[in-house]
Amino acid sequence: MSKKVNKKDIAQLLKEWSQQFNVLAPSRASGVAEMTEWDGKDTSFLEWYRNTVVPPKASFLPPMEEMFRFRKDEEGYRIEPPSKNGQKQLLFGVRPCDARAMAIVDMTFEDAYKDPYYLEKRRNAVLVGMGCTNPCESCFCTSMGTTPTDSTNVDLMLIDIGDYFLIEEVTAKGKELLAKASGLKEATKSDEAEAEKSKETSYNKVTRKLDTTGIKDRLLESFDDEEFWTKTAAKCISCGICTLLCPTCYCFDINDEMVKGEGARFRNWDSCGFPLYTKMPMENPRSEKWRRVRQKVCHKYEFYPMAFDVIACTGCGRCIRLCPVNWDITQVIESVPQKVKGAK
Amino acid sequence: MKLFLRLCYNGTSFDPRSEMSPESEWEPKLLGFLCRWCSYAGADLAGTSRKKYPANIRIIKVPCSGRVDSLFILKALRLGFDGVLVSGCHPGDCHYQTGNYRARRRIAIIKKFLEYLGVEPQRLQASWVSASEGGKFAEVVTDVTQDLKEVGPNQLFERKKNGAKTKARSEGAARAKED
Amino acid sequence: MTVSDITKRPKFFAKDNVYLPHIVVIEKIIEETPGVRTFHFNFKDKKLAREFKFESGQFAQCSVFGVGEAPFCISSSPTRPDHLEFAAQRVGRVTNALHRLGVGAELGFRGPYGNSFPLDSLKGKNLVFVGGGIGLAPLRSLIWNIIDNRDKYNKVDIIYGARTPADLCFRYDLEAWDKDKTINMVTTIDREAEGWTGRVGLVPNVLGEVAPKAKDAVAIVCGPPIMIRFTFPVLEKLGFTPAQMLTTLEKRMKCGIGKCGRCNIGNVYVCRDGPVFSYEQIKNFVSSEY
Amino acid sequence: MEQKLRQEAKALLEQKKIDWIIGFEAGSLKFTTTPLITKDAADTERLVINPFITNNLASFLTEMKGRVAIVAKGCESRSIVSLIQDNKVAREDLVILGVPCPGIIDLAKIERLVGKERDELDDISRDGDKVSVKVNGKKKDFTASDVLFDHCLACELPTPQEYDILLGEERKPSPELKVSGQNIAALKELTSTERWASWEKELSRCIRCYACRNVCPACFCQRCFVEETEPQWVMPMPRWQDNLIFQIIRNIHVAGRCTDCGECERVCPVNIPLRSLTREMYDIVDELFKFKSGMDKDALPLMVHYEQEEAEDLFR
Repeated sequence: MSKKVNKKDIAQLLKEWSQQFNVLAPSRASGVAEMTEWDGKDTSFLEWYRNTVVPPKASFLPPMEEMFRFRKDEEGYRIEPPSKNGQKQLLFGVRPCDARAMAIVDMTFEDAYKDPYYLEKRRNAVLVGMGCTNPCESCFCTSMGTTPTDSTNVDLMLIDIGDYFLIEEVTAKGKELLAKASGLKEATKSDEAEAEKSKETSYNKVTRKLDTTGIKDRLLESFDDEEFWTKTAAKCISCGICTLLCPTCYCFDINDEMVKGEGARFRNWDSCGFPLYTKMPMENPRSEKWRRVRQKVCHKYEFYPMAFDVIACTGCGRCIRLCPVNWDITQVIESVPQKVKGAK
Repeated sequence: MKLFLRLCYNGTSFDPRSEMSPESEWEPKLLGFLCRWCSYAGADLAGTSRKKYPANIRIIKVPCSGRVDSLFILKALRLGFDGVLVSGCHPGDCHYQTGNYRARRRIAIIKKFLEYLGVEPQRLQASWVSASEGGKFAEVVTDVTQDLKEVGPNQLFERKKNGAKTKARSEGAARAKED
Repeated sequence: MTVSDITKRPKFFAKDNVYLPHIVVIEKIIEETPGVRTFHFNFKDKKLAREFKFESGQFAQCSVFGVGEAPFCISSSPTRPDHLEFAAQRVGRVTNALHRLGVGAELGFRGPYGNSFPLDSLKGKNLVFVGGGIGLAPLRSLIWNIIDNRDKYNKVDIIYGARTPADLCFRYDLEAWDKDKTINMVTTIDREAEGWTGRVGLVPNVLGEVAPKAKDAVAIVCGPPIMIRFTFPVLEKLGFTPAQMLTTLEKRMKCGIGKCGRCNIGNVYVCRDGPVFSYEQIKNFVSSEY
Repeated sequence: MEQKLRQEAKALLEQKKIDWIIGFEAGSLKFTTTPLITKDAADTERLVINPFITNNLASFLTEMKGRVAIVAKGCESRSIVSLIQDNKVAREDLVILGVPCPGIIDLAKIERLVGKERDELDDISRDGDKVSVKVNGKKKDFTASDVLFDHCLACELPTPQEYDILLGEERKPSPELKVSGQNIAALKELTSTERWASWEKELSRCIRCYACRNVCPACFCQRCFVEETEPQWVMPMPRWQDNLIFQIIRNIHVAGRCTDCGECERVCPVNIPLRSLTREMYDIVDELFKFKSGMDKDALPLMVHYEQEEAEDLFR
């Protein structure tokens, strides 16, 4: 029988977990909604939290991360690999769309060459999901193969049933977490019925729809339709918001810095929206704005499906609500021409 | 200029303080951009006429005070210099006619803006020193060094570790490569 | 390019972290042209030097510590493992820093990455190498590889051109290949220059004049993108099918292993699925941005 | 006013007087508008003017070719004039459709006042100085000065000076500098180390998305100093030191060009109060050199002109 926890006992639950884990919870203390270290008592996020501005990917692929240090002494350079601190993290309140996004990004970082930094943090992390009760107007997760209460990519899933959360165990890590937790009650049949009802209402609250059938081939056919892409990219100012803050975007840049013979190599977020992204000394294949906007759309809705046959977008809506010019990916996808033409 | 650009080339930031042995009392590090027609000649004159002025200043010869870009000033503060002095010809006798007028507007804006941001005003100073004012140059450098001593070391850009303003090993501790 | 094919490539990581470079020491620097230098280097750790294996056409990320990393194709041949070479044109932040280094300086070296020239499918074929400027560097590795197993291949034509005589790279190789009777070496420069007695003309035109036979031949092209775009049609006119034309593409690369996302042409990553592609693959690319 | 705009735009396009029209159309979310850049006259039906036309359209001008008609609020027209002063745009290529602007509603302020997020509000309507917000049935009224953007409250030119067609009657400026300058005043009370520490805290959130630079009409460099690698003035990693230097230099570069349109603060995804920087620079330039950006098309740009006697007290 699944368990349930009273909303008032969440602080107690988090305190217990913070003995073992470094607990991260949504907070606005820093001035923007993001996952930060839980300060031990604040559970106000249960009221205001809809989704963070900075996605949880920032805990696994930080905006800036030191890859390794190097030191120059008499016999030349020595490289100090990063210390494996094995810092166990617990992300509390991860939304299903972000959890699914991380599963999508994992595919790239595990494919062929394993990325040690990202995967180590992912393995050392436990995700405690929280179902959405109040989806935003810009959310369209129901059209992207997930639901506001989908528990497939998290270890534990909390479904809001009035003043309790119904806890669904999903993975062994989740089970183990629950075993040690105190203050949990057995969930009754009516609780589970209530949970189903609450899942239903959340599902229907997502108003924005997007039809992505055959989008891969439509994009394939209209790839060279410069006129369409110039019109789509006309109002874009090629800033980095819709890519840096997108949970399924993982592009990064590598930079070095050296200070008096000692330095480090850093990895930091990068965006295909920036012209410098593909700039080579002799030429830049994507210097025009429409090519960059085309790359941004096609990577998620055409190239990723070609490589891992999943659309690299989970409908979290951040790129719609945070865009300075309200460039809307759902409008763009719907407006991709339906040319019925032989493949190129 | 070459040394300064070399420092910027590989993005290093350096902390001039650690150049001296820790026991000796802290000495401010001042970077001077001197216009080669007037102030640099003035500095030269100060030297030849044995005028005493503190050795804290590192001088970079620039064609005109108008050449000093806001990036130079911010990069110098970022590299760890405690103060920046920009010195050029008196308004009116600039070799390029309007160089120092433009410099005056630019430096006035930068000074006011940095003051608003929280940088101690003494960190960026500017002066008009003509080729014949050796004495004035020595006096300016002494006054500026005295100001910087009162203001203390430049901890503006140091990385804070767990609250305390400590110098991170890889971040701030570097000696200027004197080549 | 299926992922499984990639896992078969030799991996050469330090402490199971694909991003950690090994330390290499520059042994010799040859000034090819005012802007291009060839660096002979070897692993500082002798054990690594013995174990390191790569194939012609693969590249590596070489880093100048404190400045950055840049991809360079390994231009020495696997058949001569005593040292490794790459050529760098002075065009950007890392290459400028590289050109400031002297012999004995230490670099970071991460690789080998990318696929390689399909040696076994070249066996028994006539080979036509078309190189432009510093584009000869990747071809050079393959050419010396073939010369060391000369009997497995038939005719070899090398057509190499540069803007001016001073821009001709690897002159010592050009002379060596010219003396080699089994190689038809053609060197050209774009425009007339005094003191130049050899051929004059753009590489694609000279290729048209040399007109190598297309029958069971393979053309390997490498040079500035503009030259590649003009060479393919000439080869097609000579009867080469797209499958018989190979090239190595150049993109901005940071990770070299298909993670950082910037070297893509459509759904293909040049660093992981390339850099060697056949013109047939290039024609089927989703995007024409190569 | 909207009807007049649509007719004018359609007429201009059909008579081939212009190649492009830049204006606003309804956005895909509630209470938002999005820039409309189009060539064909049919789209002019979608042009709107409402209290949510937030973007500064002048930033698109530097990349447009041909003759362009542009809808311009007060701050936009000043940005256009400043671009003309810098010879980035030719006045004869432009047809400016002036919009006397009553001030734009700041949804973030309404969210703070009402406690609900913008997509949970049912309706926001404004007549004159009263703004009423309907939230699940209940109606709440606010005065304009509670909900307008800070920069709109401090607006000195609601009606464009430089226009070809004015789409409404003139509006007199009534700046409420005290209300709009609260953040800056609060900062000025702190000591210098506290102020610097507050900037350190704010800028440590920055993720270097460069939206503040790309949305700004005054930032029109081909290659920004931040993208310079030889020499590397500022490291591209989002570290608070480099983020702060980026903002300082950006503000110094746009001094005399920034018309306080407040876009940089509005678009920042991590809510950094950037207008506290740009507005202060705007005031410094006004105080030191009596220069107001984008007011007079024929005036010399700030940094090109100089006076015999000015700012002498700052020099030894």
